[in-house]
Amino acid sequence: MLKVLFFGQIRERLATDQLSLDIAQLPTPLTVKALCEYLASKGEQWRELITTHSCLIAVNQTMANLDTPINGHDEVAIFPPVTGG
Amino acid sequence: MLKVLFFGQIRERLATDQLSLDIAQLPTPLTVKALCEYLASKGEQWRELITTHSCLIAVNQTMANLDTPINGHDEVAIFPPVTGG
Amino acid sequence: MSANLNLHNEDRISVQEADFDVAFEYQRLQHLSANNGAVVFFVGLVRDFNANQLLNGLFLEHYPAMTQIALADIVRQAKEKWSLGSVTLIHRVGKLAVNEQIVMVGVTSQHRQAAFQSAEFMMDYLKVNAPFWKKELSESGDFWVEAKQTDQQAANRWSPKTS
Amino acid sequence: MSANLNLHNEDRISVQEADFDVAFEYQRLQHLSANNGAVVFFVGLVRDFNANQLLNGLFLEHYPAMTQIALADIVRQAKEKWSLGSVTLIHRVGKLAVNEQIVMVGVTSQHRQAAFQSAEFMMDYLKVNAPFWKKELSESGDFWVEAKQTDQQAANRWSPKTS
Repeated sequence: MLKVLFFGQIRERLATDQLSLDIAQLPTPLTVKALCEYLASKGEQWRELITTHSCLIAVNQTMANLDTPINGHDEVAIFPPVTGG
Repeated sequence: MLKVLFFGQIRERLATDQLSLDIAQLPTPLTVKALCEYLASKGEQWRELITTHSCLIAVNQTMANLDTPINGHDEVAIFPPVTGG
Repeated sequence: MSANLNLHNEDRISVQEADFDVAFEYQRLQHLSANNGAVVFFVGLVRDFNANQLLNGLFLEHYPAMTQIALADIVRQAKEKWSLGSVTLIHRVGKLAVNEQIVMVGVTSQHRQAAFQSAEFMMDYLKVNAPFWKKELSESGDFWVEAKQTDQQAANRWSPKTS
Repeated sequence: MSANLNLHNEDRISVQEADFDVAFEYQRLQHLSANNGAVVFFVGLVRDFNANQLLNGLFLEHYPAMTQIALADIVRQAKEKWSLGSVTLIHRVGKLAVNEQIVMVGVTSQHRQAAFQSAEFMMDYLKVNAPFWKKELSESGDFWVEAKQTDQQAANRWSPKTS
């Protein structure tokens, strides 16, 4: 299963910290952009929060871009711009 | 009396840490440049060490330049480029 | 952890709830450092106000599986850019009160400019690349901190012009 | 001391033979600093070699009547250029062994860039403007350290282009 994690304000507003998705149900070839479009279709709040210009996305704990491919057992994380330090 | 102090390698090579000079015996008007020229005339080693392009000069504990005037009771210090820190 | 992190044993990276001891971390770097005359430390503290109001403290959320990897990558990049001795990078998570320590970077080098620049680089990169999120806690409620444009600009200073 | 040094009570400038305690100095700045989230420290240590040989240590000569004035002037200039909280500047004199602490600057600010830049500025200015002279002590003799062109260049970075 594909694991999708949410952090910070996105986690809080979606009231969701994690999804498990079957890659067979998702667009092919699966990229960060395609996954975000799929998630945005889940409802108004999802569409508002999962926009590729206001989220950061990591695939397997590494910062990704829109074209980064996603495989069936990857860990994808979607989060707002970071504010540590 | 005018006090002239020497530090670091200049102090060591002149074997002199301090001179007291009577301003009446010195050129008028007295500036840093005129004092250095007077000291350089005291001998070969003095001429070699007290050159205005390889010394720093402070008048009353403040960095001076060649034109800085010197008065009878000032404290002048002549030293090599600093190397602290 | 990635195989090519290129860290020495002397480097120390930690993500922790517990406070850290700057005195201990400094002494450790000093004693590793016979050959490195310059030591630079940065410590970030919880401030007692933001633009709008007095604060009671912060809550720091992070992405545990990624945080250590992101910090190690920042240290690796610093050691590629500058000739450094040892690096220490510690970031706290969880609930922090006003004036508590949040983050520290410590670095030794033979040259003070490398020590200063690499410490500043690591803080700038951490601010935009490490998965931490701050929530400010105040009497009137808890609010997620917005990312600052100036932090992105600070990080961009270190990138080659061509990228 | 000049009348217009513009130092706050919290600033601390010292020229001393005794060692200093970075842990104490850090805690002092931290506790003065509820409002200033950034603390930067630089410490300079005696290295164990120079370009040519192993060293036994250093001797630091200074111009006592001028040293404190020169350091206070450097702190004053830093506080004019940047918005800073408190500044600590300590420089040792006399005989120092390898790995001993020579100098430290500590600064607090609301902004990390101001803290980093002002600490680096103070070290750069101190290197070319404060009346200290280092003599390196080695088995083959004692040698005055030559001033470095790179230190003058580092200090010049901070001057307005017109000067």
